[in-house]
Amino acid sequence: MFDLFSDIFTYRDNALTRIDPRVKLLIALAALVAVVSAERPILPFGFFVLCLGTVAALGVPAKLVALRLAAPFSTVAVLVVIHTFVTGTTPLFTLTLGGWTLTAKAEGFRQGLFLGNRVLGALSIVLLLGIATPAHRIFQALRGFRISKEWVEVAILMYRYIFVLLDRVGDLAAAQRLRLGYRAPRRGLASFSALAGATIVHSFEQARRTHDAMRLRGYRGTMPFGPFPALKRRERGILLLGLAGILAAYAILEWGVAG
Amino acid sequence: MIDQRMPIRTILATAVLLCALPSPAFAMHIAEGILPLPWALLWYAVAFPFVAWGLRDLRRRSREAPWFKPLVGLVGAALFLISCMPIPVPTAGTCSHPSGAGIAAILIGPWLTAVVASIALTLQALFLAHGGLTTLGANIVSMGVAGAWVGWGVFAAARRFGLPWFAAAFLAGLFSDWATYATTSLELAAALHGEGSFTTMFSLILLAFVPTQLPLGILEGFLCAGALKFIRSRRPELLRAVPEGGTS
Amino acid sequence: MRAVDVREVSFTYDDGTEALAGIHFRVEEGEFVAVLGSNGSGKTTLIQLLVGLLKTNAGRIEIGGREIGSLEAEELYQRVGLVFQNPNDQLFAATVEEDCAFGPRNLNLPEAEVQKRVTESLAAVAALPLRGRAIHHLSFGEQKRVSLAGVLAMRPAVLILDEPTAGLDPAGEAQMMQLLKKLNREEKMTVILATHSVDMLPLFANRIYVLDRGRVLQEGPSEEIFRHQEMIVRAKLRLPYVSRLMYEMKRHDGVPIDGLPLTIGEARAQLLELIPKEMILPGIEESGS
Amino acid sequence: MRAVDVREVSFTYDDGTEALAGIHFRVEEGEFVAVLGSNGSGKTTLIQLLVGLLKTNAGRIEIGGREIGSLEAEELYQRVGLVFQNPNDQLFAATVEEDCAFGPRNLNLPEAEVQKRVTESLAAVAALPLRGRAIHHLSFGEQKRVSLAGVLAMRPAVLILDEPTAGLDPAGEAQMMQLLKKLNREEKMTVILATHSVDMLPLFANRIYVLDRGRVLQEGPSEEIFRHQEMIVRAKLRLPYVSRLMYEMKRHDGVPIDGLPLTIGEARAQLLELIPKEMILPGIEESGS
Ligand SMILES: Nc1ncnc2c1ncn2[C@@H]1O[C@H](COP(=O)(O)OP(=O)(O)OP(=O)(O)O)[C@@H](O)[C@H]1O
Ligand SMILES: Nc1ncnc2c1ncn2[C@@H]1O[C@H](COP(=O)(O)OP(=O)(O)OP(=O)(O)O)[C@@H](O)[C@H]1O
Ligand SMILES: [Mg+2]
Ligand SMILES: [Mg+2]
Repeated sequence: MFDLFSDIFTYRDNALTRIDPRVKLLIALAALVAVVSAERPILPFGFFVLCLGTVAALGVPAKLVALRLAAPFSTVAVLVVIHTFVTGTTPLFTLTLGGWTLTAKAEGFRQGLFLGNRVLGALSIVLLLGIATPAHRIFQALRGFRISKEWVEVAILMYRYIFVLLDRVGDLAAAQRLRLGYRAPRRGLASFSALAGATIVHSFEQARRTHDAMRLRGYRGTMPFGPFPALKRRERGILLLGLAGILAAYAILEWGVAG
Repeated sequence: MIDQRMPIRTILATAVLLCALPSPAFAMHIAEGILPLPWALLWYAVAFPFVAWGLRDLRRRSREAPWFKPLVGLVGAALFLISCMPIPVPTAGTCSHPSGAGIAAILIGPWLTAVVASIALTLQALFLAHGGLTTLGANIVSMGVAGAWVGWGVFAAARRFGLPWFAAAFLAGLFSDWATYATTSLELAAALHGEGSFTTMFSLILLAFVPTQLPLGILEGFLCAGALKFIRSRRPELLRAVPEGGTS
Repeated sequence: MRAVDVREVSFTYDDGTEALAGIHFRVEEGEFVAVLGSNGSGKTTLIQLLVGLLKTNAGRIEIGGREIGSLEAEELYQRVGLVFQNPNDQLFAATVEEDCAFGPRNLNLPEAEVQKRVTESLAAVAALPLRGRAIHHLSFGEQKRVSLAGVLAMRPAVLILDEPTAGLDPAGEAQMMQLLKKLNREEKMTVILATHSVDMLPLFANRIYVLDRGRVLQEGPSEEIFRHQEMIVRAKLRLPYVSRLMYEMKRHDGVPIDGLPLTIGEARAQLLELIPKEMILPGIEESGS
Repeated sequence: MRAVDVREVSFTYDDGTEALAGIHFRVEEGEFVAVLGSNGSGKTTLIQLLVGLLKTNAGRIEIGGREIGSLEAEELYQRVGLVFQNPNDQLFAATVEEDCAFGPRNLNLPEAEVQKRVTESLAAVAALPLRGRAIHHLSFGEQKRVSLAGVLAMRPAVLILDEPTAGLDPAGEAQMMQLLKKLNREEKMTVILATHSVDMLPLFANRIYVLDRGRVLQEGPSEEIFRHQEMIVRAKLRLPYVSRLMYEMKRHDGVPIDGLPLTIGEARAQLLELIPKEMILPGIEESGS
C-alpha cells in the first residue's frame, strides 16, 4: 500500500511532463467528462488503450501499474457480478448456491461490462495524469483555476508531510511487528490504535516545529506563491488540439457523425 | 430492468457470492468512472458548501493563529496515513482500511474534516487510483460530510449523555464508519439502479458491504477509542490544541 | 554455529533504486560485527532484510542456520532483535515499563516472567530507575537505552542496531558502546551494528564490513580494513583520527611506523618506541591509564 | 559591532525544567562560534531564544545592538537565520526551488530578485542541480544542504545552526564544515553552531562556549578550552581524539609536549620535533599533506 505512493516518474523529463499542468488538467477533465457521459463502450475503451499505452511508453514498470489497477479491477468484477445476477431477463446460466438458485442474465452481464469498461477508461486517464504531473504542479494548476488558496496550502503541506510521517510511522509499525505486536488479533488492534495515536501525536509535534521553521522565514499565516505565467502559444495550441480531439472523438463515436 | 419480484434470497445469495471475491466490494471509495455525469455533478454540488464553509473556518482561524494551517496540514497527513493503514485483523479481510473520519471529526471538528477529506481524496485519486476525480464529490459527501458529522454528532451526544470519552469515541468511530458506507451505498444505488428499483439495488449494495463493514465498523470504533486513549495518556495537552474539535 | 548468513543477496526498491547488489555477509555466533558505510550505502536496507521487514529479490538469507522465509514471526523475532536509529520511532507505550513489557506480553508469557524480563533488560542498560517514567519525559540518551531494553526483553540471540550512537554526546556514546560490549562479552550476545562513525569501532568490533553503494568493498578485522586508506576514502568514510595522524606521519613525514595503529593505546605504544628515552621527563606520574 | 549579546539570560520551560541559568554569550560580527555541550545541556534552548522562538524569563538578548523584543519579526529574521537539526522540520515545500523561494517571497521581493536569491543560495551550498527536485527524493545530506540554502536565501547576517553535521557521514560532515567556513571567511557571515562533536571544531571555530546543564562552564578559543581536560569531562564531552592521544602521552608517559595539539597538523609538527632525524626514512614522499 505505502509503496504505491512512488511519484518518481512524475519527475522524469519527457514530452508529457514538460506540458503546463493547467493544460494537462483541462484535457484530462474533458476526457473524463467524455468517458463518463459516453453511452457506447468504444470511447472509454479507446481512452483505456491510449492512456495505458502512453503509460507503458513512458517506461513505468508494469508491476506498478498493475498494483494501482488492482483495486479498481476488483470493483469492475463486483459490478459485473451484481449486474449479471440482478439486471435483465435473458438467462445465460444458472448457479446453485447452498440450495438457492441464481440466474445470470445476458443484459445484466453486458451492463456490468459496460460499467467496468467505463471505470477502466476513466481510471487510465487519471493514472496517466498522475504519472505525468507531480503533485505540486497539480496544486499550482488548481491555484491557476482559482481554487481557494487555503485549500492549496493545506494540500501542499499534507502532501509533503505524508512522506515524512510515513517514514516515521513505517518505522514505528516495524518496531511493533518485530516485537510481535500483530501476532494475535486483539493485541494487533491495540498495537494498531497505538500506531494511529502515535501518528497523530507525531503530526502535532511536527506541526509545531514546522510552523517554527516557517515563522523564522517570515510566514505570517499565508504561504506565498510564485507568479503564474500566462500559457505559451504552444501550450494553448496543445490545449485546443486536445479538446478538439476529444470533442471530435465523442462526436464520431457517440453521435455517429461521420468525419 | 431489475426483476421486481426478485426474491430476497436472490439478493442475499448475490451478496454472499460477492464476499467470495478476493477483495471487499468497493474498497473504501467509489471508483473513478462509476458515476454518470449528472450524479457526479450533483454530489459535487452537495459537497461544495461543506468544504467551502470549512475553508472559511480555516481562513478565519489561521488569521487569529498563524500556526493553524500547518497544524491542519499535518493532522491531515496523519489522517491520510491512518486511512491507508491496512487493518491488521485477519478476519476482516486483507484490504480493509479505516476511514478515519470519526477520529478526524473528534480532533479537528466536522467542517475541517471535510476540507482534509477533500484533499486526501484528491491525492488518493491522483496518485493511488483510489476513488476518482469524477467521483470526488460523492466520496467527499460520504466520508467528509456524512462520516464526519455522524462521528462528531455521536461523540458530542454521547458525552452529553455522560458516557465516558472512551465509549463515546468508540461509538463515534463505529457510526461514522457505518454512515460512510451507508452513504456510499446510497450514492451507488441511486446512480446504478437504472430502470429497476432503487431500494432493491440499495439493499443489495448495502448487503454486499455488510459482511466486511459490520465488523470493520466495530474495529474502527476500537481504533478510534484506542487512538484517543493513546493521545490522552501520552500528550493530553494536544487535544486542547484545536478547541473546536469535539473533545473540549 | 553461524548466526547470520547472507549469500549473494540483492535488493531493489519499487522505484528502481538498487540498494544492495549481490552481498555476502556472514556473522558467527558471539561475534561483534560492524557494517560501516556512508549515507545511502545500504546499511538500513541490509538490516531490514535481516529482520524480515524486506524480502530479498535474489539470494538467500539464513538466520541461525534456517532460511529466513521458513521461520515463523515468533521464532524469528526471538532470534533477531532490531534497535532502530530513532528511539522515538520505537517507543510507543506510555511508560518505560509498559514499553519493555510489550514484547514479552506478546509472547504470552506469564506476568511474573514478563516483570522479570523487564527488570533484567532495564538493568542491562542501566535504566532501572527510569522504570515508572513517562517516555516523552526521557532525555535522548535515556530513550536510546530504553529502546534497547525493549528489544532485549525479547531475548534475541542476535542484536542488530542501526546507528546506535547517532545523536548521542561523547559520554552517551561511550556508555552505549560499553553496554554493547558487555552484552557481547558477558551475555554472549551476537551484535551487529550499522554506523558511519569510525573512531570507536576498532575498540569494539571483531570484524567490519565496508559497504558502498550496495556492495561490500571489503571485510575483515579493523586492522585489515583501515590499512586500505584509498578504499576507505572511496566509501566516503575516513580513518579514525588517531590513525589518520599516524598515517600522515608515516606516509608524508617518513616516520617508520609498523602497520597502522587504530586506537590511542596502540598509537601511544608505537610513538613511545620512536621517542628517545632521554627526552622523556621522569616523575610526572608514570604510566597509569 | 556585536552580532549577538546575551546577558544573564535564564529560561525555564513550562514544566519547570530550568534549561538555562544566567548565561552570558557574546558573538562579534564575522566570528565563527561553537556552542559545545552534551545532550540536554541547553544548546537548542539558547538557539531558540536567539531567534525569538522562545522568550527569556530573565535577562537581556541583543541582536546587532538592538533588544530582541524591539525588533520587528521581518527585521529579526533578516538578521538571524536558523538551520534546524532535522531538515524535515524545515523543508515544507514540495520542491527544492519552492522551498528556497519561500523566505524571499515572504519578504515581498519582486520575482526576479526571488529567483536570483534562490540561485545564489543553492549555488552557495553546491546544490544547484537539485533545483527542480522533490524534497522527499533527496538524500539526507542533500536535504541538510538545501535546508541551509533556504535560510541563506533570507540573507541573514548571523547564521545559526543546530547540530549541522548530525547524521552525516564523514564526507558529508567535512563538506558541511567547509561550506560553513567558506560562508564565514568569504561571505563574512557570522556563524554560530551548536554541537556535541568535538573533533572538527578546533579547525573551524574561533571561539567555543562549553555549556553544561544550562550554565557556561568555560568560554574561549579552542586551545584554551581543551586545555581543561577535567572541565571537558565534567561537561560529558571529550577531547578530540588526537588531543587525547597527546594528552595521555604527555600526562602518563611524560613525553614533553608543548601545550596541547588539537589538530592532526599540530600533533604531527610536535611529534616530529621529538623523533630523532636519523630514525626518519628518507624518500617515501616527503611532505605533501
Ligand atoms: N523506501 C525506499 N524507497 C526507495 N529507495 C530507498 C528507500 N529506502 C532507501 N532507499 C535508497 O536505497 C539506498 C540505500 O538506502 P539505505 O537507507 O539502506 O542506506 P543507509 O546506509 O542506511 O544510509 P544512512 O546512513 O543515511 O541511514 C539509498 O540510495 C536510498 O536512497
Ligand atoms: N519543550 C520542552 N519542555 C520541557 N523541557 C524541555 C523542553 N525542551 C527541552 N527541555 C529540557 O531542557 C533542557 C535543555 O534542552 P535542550 O534541548 O536545550 O538541550 P540540547 O543541548 O539542545 O540537547 P541535545 O544535544 O540533546 O539537542 C533539557 O533538560 C531538556 O530535557
Ligand atoms: Mg540508515
Ligand atoms: Mg538540541
